[in-house]
Amino acid sequence: MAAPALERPTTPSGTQTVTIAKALNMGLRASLERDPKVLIMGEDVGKLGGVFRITDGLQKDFGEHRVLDTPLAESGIIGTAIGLAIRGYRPVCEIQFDGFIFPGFDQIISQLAKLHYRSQGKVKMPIVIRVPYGGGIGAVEHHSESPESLFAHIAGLKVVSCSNPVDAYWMLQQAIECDDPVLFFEPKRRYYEKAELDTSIDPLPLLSSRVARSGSAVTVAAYGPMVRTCLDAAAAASEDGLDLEVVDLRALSPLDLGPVFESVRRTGRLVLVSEAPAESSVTSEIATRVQQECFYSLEAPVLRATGFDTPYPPSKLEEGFLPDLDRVLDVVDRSLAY
Amino acid sequence: MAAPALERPTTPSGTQTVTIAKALNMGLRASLERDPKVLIMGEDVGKLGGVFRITDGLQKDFGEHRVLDTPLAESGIIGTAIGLAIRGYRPVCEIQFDGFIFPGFDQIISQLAKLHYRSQGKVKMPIVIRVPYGGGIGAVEHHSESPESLFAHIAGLKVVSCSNPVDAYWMLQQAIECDDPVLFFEPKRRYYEKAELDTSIDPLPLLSSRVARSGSAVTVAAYGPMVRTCLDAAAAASEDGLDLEVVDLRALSPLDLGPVFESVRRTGRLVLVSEAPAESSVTSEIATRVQQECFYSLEAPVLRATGFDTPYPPSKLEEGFLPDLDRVLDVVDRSLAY
Amino acid sequence: MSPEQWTSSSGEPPAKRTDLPAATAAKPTREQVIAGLRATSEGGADLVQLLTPEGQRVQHPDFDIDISPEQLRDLYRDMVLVRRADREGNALQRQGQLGIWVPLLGQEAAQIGAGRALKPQDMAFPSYREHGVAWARGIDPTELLGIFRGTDHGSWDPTSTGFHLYTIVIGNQCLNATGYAMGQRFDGKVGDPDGEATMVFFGDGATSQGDVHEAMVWSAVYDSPVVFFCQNNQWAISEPLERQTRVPLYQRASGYGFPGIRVDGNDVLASLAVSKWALDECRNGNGPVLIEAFTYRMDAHTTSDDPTRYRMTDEQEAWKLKDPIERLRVHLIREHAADQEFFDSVDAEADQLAERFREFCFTMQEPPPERIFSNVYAEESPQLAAQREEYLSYLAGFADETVAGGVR
Amino acid sequence: MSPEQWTSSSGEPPAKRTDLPAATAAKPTREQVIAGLRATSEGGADLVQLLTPEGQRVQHPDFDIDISPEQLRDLYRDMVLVRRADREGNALQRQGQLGIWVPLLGQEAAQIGAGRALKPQDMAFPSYREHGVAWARGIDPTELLGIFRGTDHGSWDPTSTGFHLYTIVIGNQCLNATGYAMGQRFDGKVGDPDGEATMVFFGDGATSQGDVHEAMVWSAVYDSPVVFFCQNNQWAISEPLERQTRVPLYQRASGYGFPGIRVDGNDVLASLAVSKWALDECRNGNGPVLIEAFTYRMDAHTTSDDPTRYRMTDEQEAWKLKDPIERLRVHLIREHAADQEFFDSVDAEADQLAERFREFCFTMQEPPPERIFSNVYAEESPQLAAQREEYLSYLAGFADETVAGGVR
Ligand SMILES: Cc1ncc(C[n+]2csc(CCOP(=O)(O)OP(=O)(O)O)c2C)c(N)n1
Ligand SMILES: Cc1ncc(C[n+]2csc(CCOP(=O)(O)OP(=O)(O)O)c2C)c(N)n1
Ligand SMILES: [Mg+2]
Ligand SMILES: [Mg+2]
Repeated sequence: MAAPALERPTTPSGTQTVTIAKALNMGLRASLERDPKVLIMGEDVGKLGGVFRITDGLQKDFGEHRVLDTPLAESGIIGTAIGLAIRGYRPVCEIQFDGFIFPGFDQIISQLAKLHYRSQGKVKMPIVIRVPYGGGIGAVEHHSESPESLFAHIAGLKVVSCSNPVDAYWMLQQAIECDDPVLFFEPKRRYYEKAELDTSIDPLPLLSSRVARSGSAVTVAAYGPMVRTCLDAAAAASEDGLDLEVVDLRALSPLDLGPVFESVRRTGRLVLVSEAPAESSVTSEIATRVQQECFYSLEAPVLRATGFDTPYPPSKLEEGFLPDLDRVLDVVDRSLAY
Repeated sequence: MAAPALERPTTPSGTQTVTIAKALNMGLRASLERDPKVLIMGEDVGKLGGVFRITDGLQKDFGEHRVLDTPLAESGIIGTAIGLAIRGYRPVCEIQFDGFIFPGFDQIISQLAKLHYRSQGKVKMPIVIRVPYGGGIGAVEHHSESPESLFAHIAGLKVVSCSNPVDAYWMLQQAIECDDPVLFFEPKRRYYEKAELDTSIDPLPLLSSRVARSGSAVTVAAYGPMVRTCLDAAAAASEDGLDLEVVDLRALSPLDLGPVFESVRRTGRLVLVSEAPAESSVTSEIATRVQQECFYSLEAPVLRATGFDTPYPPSKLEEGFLPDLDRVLDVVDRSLAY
Repeated sequence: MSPEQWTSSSGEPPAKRTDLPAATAAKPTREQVIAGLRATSEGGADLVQLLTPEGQRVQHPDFDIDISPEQLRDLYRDMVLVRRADREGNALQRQGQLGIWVPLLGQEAAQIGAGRALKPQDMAFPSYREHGVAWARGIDPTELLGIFRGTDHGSWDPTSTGFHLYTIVIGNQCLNATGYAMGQRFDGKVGDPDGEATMVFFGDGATSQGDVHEAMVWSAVYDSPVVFFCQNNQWAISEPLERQTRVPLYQRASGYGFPGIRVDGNDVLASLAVSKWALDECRNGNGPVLIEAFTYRMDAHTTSDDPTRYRMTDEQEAWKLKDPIERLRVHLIREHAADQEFFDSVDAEADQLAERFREFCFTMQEPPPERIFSNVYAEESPQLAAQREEYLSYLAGFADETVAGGVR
Repeated sequence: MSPEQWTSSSGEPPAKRTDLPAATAAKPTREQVIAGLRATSEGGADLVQLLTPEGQRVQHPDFDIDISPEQLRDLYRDMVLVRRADREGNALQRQGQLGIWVPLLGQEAAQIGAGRALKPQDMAFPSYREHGVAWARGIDPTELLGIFRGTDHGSWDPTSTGFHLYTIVIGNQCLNATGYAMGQRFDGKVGDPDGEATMVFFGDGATSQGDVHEAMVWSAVYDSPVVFFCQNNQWAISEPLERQTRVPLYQRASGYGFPGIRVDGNDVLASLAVSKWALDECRNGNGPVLIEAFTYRMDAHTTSDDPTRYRMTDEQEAWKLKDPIERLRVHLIREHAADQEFFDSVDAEADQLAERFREFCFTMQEPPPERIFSNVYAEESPQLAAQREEYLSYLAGFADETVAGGVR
């Protein structure tokens, strides 16, 4: 799977320190510049620049006809984006918060995911749905959900999540260039974490996972906001002399499990980490595939550290609900105990 | 977990041969008689008796105020049912076909699943959503979907599926008596399969799985329409001298995996069967839990025979898409090959 | 608890308070609602009609149309051919050749009028019953067969035909059409008489769906050149119109701030005239517009449906007198615009179409199994490629098998 | 491609065709739409007002109200206390005591008018900004704190208070309210002046959501006793009203066949009068009714919002002149219905409330960790019980630990 050939953006190149939020903004800007068919649509994405300011300045620079403040209706956002895509546009929809994607669910499942299939390839759906997701920000209800597994279950959708500024910048542009619908999950609690972004280095393909930290004792795989947590856990463990390998999954559907299989064949142990509840989820799928592919390599069952099978709790309780460094290491210990 | 004490219905008792469709109709009738707060709502459920005639005769006998033909809007059906439940009613909603539950998804996820939790138990949601689901009936698009995994992932919902007339009759009444929201998946392609129903025998608890056929070689677990397929496969296999154990899962969330664990500890092998695509699904969850709980008993990885990770195909292709006796046995063979 | 407690006000209606604004008088009784919606099968005072059920041409102060005898004959031909294909579809289903058929019987005038008002540059988004619109867009009826036989989901190219695929999930297409129309506007194709427009088709039942509302909100806010063409055929499967609304559907438009017009959907001239006008309004940048075509579903909802369970045949009989084809036929005769030879030639053409349609159906190829996996994505995933290969080699295993009648 | 191509018609508007019905004239320009919706910050000719911004009592031909000086003073007190709690909420957020606060500033009259029109037997379904309605339903402001501090999702009992939990997903509550109101009707509680009614609160932005439409369709079809109370505070976060509609929102009702009324939302008397009338209509079986309360969000959308990015302060200044509390205060003085002592006592009461409110916030208990697992189901699952036990014993492990500062 080759990385799509993205023209180099005309906007800032070279190395700079940016946040995930800024990298997403830069990625959107580069896409708007590269292709006049790219549109941004959503609630408050215009003058306000989105509630997280990811679209900051874009309406001012590209105009109201490229960056659209839409009526307050998510089915409307997705449903009209589909029509615009049929017309040849490449809409990038912002869903304000994870919990508000559900009014648009029907258009996503019934039309967006299926149109390419049912038209036998005659109708393409190059639509990106950006979803700031996950908890840890002390928010009220419906603002901390992790619904990615629902979309991973649906054929015809591609589901990805970035965990750092470099991926944020590249994966978003790649998603926009992709001719398939992409659900793009952004770890909102990490929006303001920084890293070096060198726009001159070739990106990985969109639908690929990568080893974020090499190690030999236990494989830990995560995505989005939990990658940072796992890297922190690995750093802490290494002080105890325990060498964890961390895989950043990046693609949640279709999954790219090659690096996970390869890692598990070396370590014999896998711990999966997600904010989302475990039940019938992406982590269930990975565990299932790993026990199939690495049956003879596993020295312990695949274990998970995830949100509990409850609704997202009031925010004063979220620290307990969300896996943290300690819970990850606790499950690592349990894996090692086999 | 005790079976809720259902009063014996005043309608037909004793043993009779009925179809699943008839058993559901009898179950609804018994519930309407038992509790004046039970309402039936949906599109065409009144005079027509539903497109599958599951509600046949009920409006005539219980009146328009108990069996409501609703406007054509699924969010409306679920959303008003929630209001009626707050008012003390126990609505039983019919979704006409699996593919049409998505316009109601937001109300299910955002309100129905969460109200008991967010009100700290002050607001109960005794709502049943009946969904005729699955393929094999030669239907057009959106009429053959298996969306159960989406609901199994959501905390606060209970998800069950019946596979035979006896369960259809009892599980539906138990679901209606349950104070939690229940997604009730009905295997529409099996609606007209018959069995003996003895209404005087005590039912199993709603949220329990059961061994449908004892065996020793490989455990095969399925639910809904695939139970029949697996039983047929087991019968065929036994002619070849292969003794399969078949578990009817019945409860998809929360799962009741005790009987599966127990079985796998004996057979060392598990094959999971569903019409639904495998990715991030209920079968993924079961495989994950089984490899955890039965790690040292498994002689082969947990394998699956499921619909492919594609949209549901045009019906002339559904025979290939849906697992059948041959595909189940093929996967059983692969399990035995380990 | 008696049904009256909620189906109509209990007992005497409360005395009308005279100190209240007239507009907010006590709600109508259920009977009044039904009467207002349907009992006048004429569609009420606001109905736009150019051809009476007796085939008489009448004038309308706002909507009229200049039309040549030749055009009239073409419209007649369209309707006869479309009806014939429809009847063959029904018959093929009865013969087990199709899994299901969705009849348009009775709605020919609404659909042909609307379809013929469309220009090549326009786009149409159908629901699932728009065989007449498909015809007008140049899609051969045989291209519909795959959907109902289960070989595909529609074989035409939506882009080149200007006719989107059928949409079954009620209401979805209204938003898709609105987005497409937004694109027409963004492309600068709106604002002059040669501009582009979009027309979207949906039923009376569909008007209850949230998506249809959102489409109306969006199209009003973005001045989208979209004509909402609602075929009110009085029934949503078994549910009569009063399960969806208290007031005639065209009135919905006033709540969104754009025009709503009720047209006689069994009058092909009126349907054509109003559709043309509405599309031109959209071209000129004055969209959106809502059209309610007041018509009747003369057959079952689909071949799986049994309408005798929920409606009276006398209703159907009354509507037969308003048959869209018959009224144009009478008109053509009355105006000496067509002779017997013409009618015979159309019938002969219908016979040919029917034969070709049936023949096509009988010889349709089954799709190959690998099609299950085709076009899930524009850029295929390795996971799916692997599933396909595995499945095909599994199938190949059967071909190799020599044991006959065995389970495996 | 210029923005004009879609935000307004390009160049000159097309010459108006004189042969077209008047109702379907060329669409208004964007400027005309905005003017019609907002430029008259008076709300337009149809606005129901009983108290001018200058505190002068005016008569309305259809809606009026008899009210005693004492009741007037009570309404004043309500508004002052509610505003004070609201301001304290804002301050507590700034001090880090709350995660977020959703201010009602400016909407006191709309909410107190509506809330005081409700009778004990009625039910109200709020959105998330209805602190004033909560107050009128007897819910102590401290009960709101848990939501914004993150300890719970609202601690009151919806059933006994007749006030449902706050609903954040825009529009959802409108359907829930409609269902509840259907239940009131099914229970035989509708049809006489002492009957029951339901009122549901939502914003101008919410009107675009499909759920709100479906609620209006359903309530019309089922004659549900529900008052749709839309607070049009001119903004949906950063989006002005013209992103949601072309026409005033109260006009939506006409498309559904029930009354829609625009009331001055900064006039507590008008809000009370119109709400009472609408609720009585519902009680009597003449529901539903839509009320658009024309008001203004004087503060940010929430404490996380920065309105300087999208709106001008002069707009806010203009609305200050219509302050709901100030106009009633002036009226009370003008009518000699209250003296300084009264105003002082209300202020003192507000100070006490503020102190109690703050005190309560400072001493709020954190919920225990097991609460994560409580009440997921009415009948708990063994799976969840196991997760809870496992988690609690995991936590207990930390308590046992003696190593300080270690990772584990
Ligand atoms: C979202 C959704 N719900 C339910 C259905 C099942 N269904 C198919 S057609 C139909 C009735 C549609 O009535 P109407 O909109 O009046 O169109 P008509 O069939 O009369 O042309 C229903 C309920 C569906 N296709 N989609
Ligand atoms: C379905 C959904 N989409 C988006 C949001 C995010 N959101 C919260 S409030 C709001 C604006 C609501 O505006 P309006 O309805 O006018 O009410 P107001 O806040 O002005 O009272 C938005 C977009 C949400 N809560 N729910
Ligand atoms: Mg219809
Ligand atoms: Mg607002």
